[in-house]
Amino acid sequence: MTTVAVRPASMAQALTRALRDAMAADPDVHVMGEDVGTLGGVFRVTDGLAKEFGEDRCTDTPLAEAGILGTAVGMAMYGLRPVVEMQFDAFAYPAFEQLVSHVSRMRNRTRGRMPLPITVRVPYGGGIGGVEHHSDSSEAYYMATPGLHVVTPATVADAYGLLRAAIASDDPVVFLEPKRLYWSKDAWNFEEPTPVEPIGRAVVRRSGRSATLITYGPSVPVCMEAAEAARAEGWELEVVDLRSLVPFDDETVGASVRRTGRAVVVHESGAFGGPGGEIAARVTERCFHYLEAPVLRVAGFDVPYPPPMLERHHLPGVDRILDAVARLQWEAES
Amino acid sequence: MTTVAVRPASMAQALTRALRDAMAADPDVHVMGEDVGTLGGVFRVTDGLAKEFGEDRCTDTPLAEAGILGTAVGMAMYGLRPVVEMQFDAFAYPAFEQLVSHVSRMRNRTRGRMPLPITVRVPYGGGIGGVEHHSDSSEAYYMATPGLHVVTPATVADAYGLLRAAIASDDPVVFLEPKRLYWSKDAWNFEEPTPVEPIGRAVVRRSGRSATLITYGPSVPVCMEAAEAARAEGWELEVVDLRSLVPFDDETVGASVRRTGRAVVVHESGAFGGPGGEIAARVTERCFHYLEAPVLRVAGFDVPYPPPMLERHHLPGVDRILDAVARLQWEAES
Amino acid sequence: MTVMEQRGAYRPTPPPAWQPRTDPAPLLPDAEPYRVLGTDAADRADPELLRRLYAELVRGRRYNAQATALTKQGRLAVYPSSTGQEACQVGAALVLQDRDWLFPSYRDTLAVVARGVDPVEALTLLRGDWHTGYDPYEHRVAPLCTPLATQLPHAVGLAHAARLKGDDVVALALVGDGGSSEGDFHEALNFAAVWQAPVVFLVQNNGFAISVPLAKQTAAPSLAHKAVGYGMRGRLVDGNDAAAVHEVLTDAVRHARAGGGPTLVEAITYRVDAHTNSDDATRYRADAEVETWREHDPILLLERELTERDLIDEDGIQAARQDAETFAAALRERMNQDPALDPMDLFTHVYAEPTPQLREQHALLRTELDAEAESEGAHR
Amino acid sequence: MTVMEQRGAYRPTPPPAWQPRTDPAPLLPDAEPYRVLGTDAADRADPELLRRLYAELVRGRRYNAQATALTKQGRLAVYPSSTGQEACQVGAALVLQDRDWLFPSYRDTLAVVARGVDPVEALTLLRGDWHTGYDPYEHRVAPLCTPLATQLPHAVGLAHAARLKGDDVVALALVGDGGSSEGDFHEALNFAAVWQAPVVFLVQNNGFAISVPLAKQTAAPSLAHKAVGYGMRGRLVDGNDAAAVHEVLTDAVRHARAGGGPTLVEAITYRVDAHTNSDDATRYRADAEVETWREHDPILLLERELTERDLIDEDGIQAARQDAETFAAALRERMNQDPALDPMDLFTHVYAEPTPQLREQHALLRTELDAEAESEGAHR
Ligand SMILES: Cc1ncc(C[n+]2csc(CCOP(=O)(O)OP(=O)(O)O)c2C)c(N)n1
Ligand SMILES: Cc1ncc(C[n+]2csc(CCOP(=O)(O)OP(=O)(O)O)c2C)c(N)n1
Ligand SMILES: [Mg+2]
Ligand SMILES: [Mg+2]
Repeated sequence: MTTVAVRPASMAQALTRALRDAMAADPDVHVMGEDVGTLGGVFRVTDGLAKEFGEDRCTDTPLAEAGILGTAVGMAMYGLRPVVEMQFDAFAYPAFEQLVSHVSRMRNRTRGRMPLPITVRVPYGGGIGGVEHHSDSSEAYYMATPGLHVVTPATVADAYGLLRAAIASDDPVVFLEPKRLYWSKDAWNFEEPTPVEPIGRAVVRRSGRSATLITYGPSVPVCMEAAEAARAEGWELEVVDLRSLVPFDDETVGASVRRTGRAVVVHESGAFGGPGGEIAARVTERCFHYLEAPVLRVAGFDVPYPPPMLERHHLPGVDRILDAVARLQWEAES
Repeated sequence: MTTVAVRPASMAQALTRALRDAMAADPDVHVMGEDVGTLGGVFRVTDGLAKEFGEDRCTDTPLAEAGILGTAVGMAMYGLRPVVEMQFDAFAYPAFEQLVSHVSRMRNRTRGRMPLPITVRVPYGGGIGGVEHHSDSSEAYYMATPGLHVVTPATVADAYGLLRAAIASDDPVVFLEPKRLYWSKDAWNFEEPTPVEPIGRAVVRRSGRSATLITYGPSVPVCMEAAEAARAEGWELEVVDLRSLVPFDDETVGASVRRTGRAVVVHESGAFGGPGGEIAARVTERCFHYLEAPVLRVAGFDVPYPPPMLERHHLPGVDRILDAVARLQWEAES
Repeated sequence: MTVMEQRGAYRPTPPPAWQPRTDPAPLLPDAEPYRVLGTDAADRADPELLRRLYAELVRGRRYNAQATALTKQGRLAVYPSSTGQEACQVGAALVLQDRDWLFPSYRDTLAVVARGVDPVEALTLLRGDWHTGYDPYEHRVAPLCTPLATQLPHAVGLAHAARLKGDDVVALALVGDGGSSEGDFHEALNFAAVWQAPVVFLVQNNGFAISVPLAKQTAAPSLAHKAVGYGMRGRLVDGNDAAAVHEVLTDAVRHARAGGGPTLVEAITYRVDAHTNSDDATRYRADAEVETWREHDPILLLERELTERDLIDEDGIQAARQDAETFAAALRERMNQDPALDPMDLFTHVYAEPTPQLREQHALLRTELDAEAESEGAHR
Repeated sequence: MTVMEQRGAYRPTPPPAWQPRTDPAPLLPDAEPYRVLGTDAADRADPELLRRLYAELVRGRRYNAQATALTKQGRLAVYPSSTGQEACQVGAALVLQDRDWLFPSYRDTLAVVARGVDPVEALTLLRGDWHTGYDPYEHRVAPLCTPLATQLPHAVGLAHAARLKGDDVVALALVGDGGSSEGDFHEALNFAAVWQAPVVFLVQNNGFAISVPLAKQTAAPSLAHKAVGYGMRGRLVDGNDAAAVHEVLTDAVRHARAGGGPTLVEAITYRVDAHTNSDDATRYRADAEVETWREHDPILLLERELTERDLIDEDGIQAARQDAETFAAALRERMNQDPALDPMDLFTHVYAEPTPQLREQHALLRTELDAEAESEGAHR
């Protein structure tokens, strides 16, 4: 029987593989959270790990998120590299104090003596028909917290590469997993998975000279679709996938916007106080004289995440993106 | 003996008076928190209330912030109007889940049937030599949470008017009290205190035509000082005090920036993912063709709040503001 | 008497004449879960009550089955069944007066329905419709609460507020064994005891939090033993014995109403179904375990008691079943079409008054929907 | 045995043959706080230990006085004194081995110093200097923890990690009576018991959380009674009896090290001073209450025992006092000038590698400082 190394893999599978490879490579890597053991997690991302590495390395904890992250802090103090799973975005909130007051600050507090190499995996965002509290985009909270890295993959390869990098990082990383991409598949080499990606580099997913769509995570495929649709309108849209919200890759984003002169930031999170404000502001600070139009934002509405039956009206879709592109003051062009 | 109605009052005194007047006017107003009773709060803002209204109306709770806000939710469900004190900014984090998952959403969740008229008072910001966890600027977290109003006074009169408005609001209000302004005094009429201010209106604190400083809370006096100092450089700076971060007064801010053509946002909170990004982005969206330069931000650094001995280097001061004003591309002028 | 009251009595002279503390014994649960059915206590039970409970259990079981069936037909997005836990669900609803309040978790729609809420309204959330389909003030039922244990401080606050207002109201809050590990559980119980709030906490210990068995959740002799650490009474009850659940909860509610403060009741029961219809329980437990519990089924236990005592006959049993079928048929019928939601309602209830920012977004969506309608019209 | 283990034994046949649970009695604290001084137990005490404890208490008291004095001289920004609680502070430090870990709260600098950390380093935070002045790994002392009770899960995690690595390490965590109300207290104790982590929780019940007396904090018979709800041992000790504290903690540490799991120890003590130097305790308590506790002072109790048993003479007492004076003088001397902090260090330790964004801000501050220096130079 021959093994076909390159075959379709889902993002969930790539994440599982990343955890497994990290655990195999380093005995200090421990996975912990609610239902991560026997069940393999509600999204099955930790499937098989407890069996392969034992329950002490992949542990079903009591149901208490502050306790999970708080004990992970103690484990990291002793030299382990905990990988914590928060079951859903909104269920990470009970751990907020531990995250903000300890995880993000311990290195600084101890003048570099006590780094906390903790990875906090948070399945986030909507589009899966989840009931309330199961579809929040909480990245704005993490971005506003100095001391954290905030990373989110949009492709199967990045899911692997970035998760390996997060676990390898000596600093805490909030690793945001776009729920609705868990089952999206790409061709992927199982024999030699993607190398570990350095955290902090954005990537141009599609080139174009009319305008730049700046996006990340679950909105990347939507932007790719929008860029495709835009060709019919005569626009060649460039799509930048940020991959890392902290640190932010000003270089890649700035270079793109300087080339195109126009930009739209796209994300699911609410617009007000969301990531787009930061992104638009810093792009404008750096590229003001290149801009033909203000950087616009296409985002979720500033409302509590809506029920499944209405989420399609809330989530930024191709039409809303194209409408925004159309508002980029093309008159000035002629 | 004659009473001099107008005399110097501190912001703390105006807040106390607002609580007292609100409690006297409405028996459903209840004050609760750590040390708010016998001690009168660590900042003495609740001083005398337990004595005047009894411990059932001004209650020392057990030491548990999620419990405080969570029980306040239940009290509001039953028709009370709880005013919760969080002792310091960072000590509100344990209540984050209750705030985000319940306080901000209950009205929406129940289709308007169960509003939660809760005021969460949070002493915030630095400049008082507080040790770690006692000087956080946490407004970015609240701004990114739909369903909350976020309000912060910068003057004694506003402290009274806005707190009365917050308590009168049928929606939850996060009321951010700038710690270092607690003891700042203005002449104030104790007999007839300022009327209740509607939430959501910014105010121009100083007029000028060169550029606009957009600011709020503890940074307002700093901006006023900077505006004064700027005259020596030939700049007439306009100072807009936002007072309410949510809702945001686009009208007042936009009108000012369209007049001046230049703007700097000033706040203590870290820049990255902070309020300034949102403000700069929305001002740019609305005033792009009026802008001679990108909207700049002067903010705290993106670091955990520094120790007392270094805070002056962190906090935006007059010089840093004037440096930013100087970068507003005045060459274009000539 | 509490530590603090005794502190005065703690004479700090060497050796301090420490006054013996109040005996914690009355706060501790019995060594065995309290039972009525099949014991002498059943003699004292009111036959009318037993028959009422029986009818409710049968209907509740049928409701669970129907709701699960609705997920298969795509009429419900998800359903966390309480099959096997009907005695707890029904008991919680029945012991309350009209003016009292029920605080359900996401699994407790049966309790909500048993309290009188229209099942279609109770299931609104689980259809993918707006979160709360009922008016909480109509039947005094708080919204179904998804973030675990966060409803417990709400119940305490409400009960406390009612007492402050001089109202004779008790709040009963439901939580799972898993939920008892959350910090909010601790804070709520502590506030309740300090305030002597008229609230009853019912932990449905069904052995699992999704896949996590109780042994990984707690090492306590029982969850009811937590009560003593707050200075409240802890009670342990067979959660599949409807008469016992009813009696213990009735007592706890009476105690609370009389100003005696809160009680923590742990009901030992079992989650016969998977966590929700979309969970696969075979991944974490053996069928055999489920089977042993089928013999300790709440309906079976009560039916046996009623039959042995000649309090019900075959006709009575059939009548209960028939009533349940009628109930289920009506539910099926009424759930037969998807609700029509207005997208513009996204903005209606975020605030009492929409902010200017939301009005802008409202206008944007209006334009989008109009354009959509137009292009649909054009394509027709 | 835990609930879960018994669940198998719970025969769900009617009536279920519920197996009697493990007796919770061994987990419950005694009715009275354990005492050694002035009781027969003192006969068994090691005289050397008692003398050592005495010297440490005397030095600890002097340390508290010196640190408070330093606030008046502006050398410390704030100091939360542990005067009156020295027996707890010293006991916690002395029962640990070198390889063990101490998790202090913000009030526990004396315990940190007694463990061997340089007092100037221990007080770094309270000077307004960087938060942690010592290397946590040097003496295995976690940073002083300000957000209440948040250090408890850290201690559990560390103890658990050590056990996973096969290391024979115990963690001892300090918390206040007020801190016991926080959710993190609950979650930490629960994790500890479920994991059987080698950790000891010492609650210093000093009667107050700032102004809030214990009666408003809890209605429990004692805080130690909380232990049974987690399935761990609860112990109650006279926190002003240094020998008793030492014995109870030694036993708890031994128990943990032997794999017996965690213990919750409640030490009854009193906060003789105000909350911190800047608090005004007269606003919330009467002097008379403080006075009754002065007679139950930890130094007094131990000195009396030592004297009555002829284990110390006047010279010995003077020697202890002299040692304390020398210690205080050295501290005063070394704290006699403000530390010089480099503002550029704001950016040094936020991440292992500064982000590009921080490098920009670094450059901005550099420019500002240069300009400042220049204009200062110009003005000179
Ligand atoms: C704060 C929080 N964390 C995690 C979840 C996800 N979750 C939903 S149900 C559940 C298990 C609940 O177990 P238990 O409390 O025993 O109730 P049961 O499902 O058995 O009725 C989990 C972990 C949640 N809803 N809230
Ligand atoms: C989470 C949190 N909330 C509030 C505070 C503010 N605060 C500092 S000390 C204190 C009282 C602590 O009382 P206790 O735990 O009994 O310790 P003690 O001061 O008596 O040693 C409070 C409320 C804090 N540090 N952390
Ligand atoms: Mg359960
Ligand atoms: Mg205390």
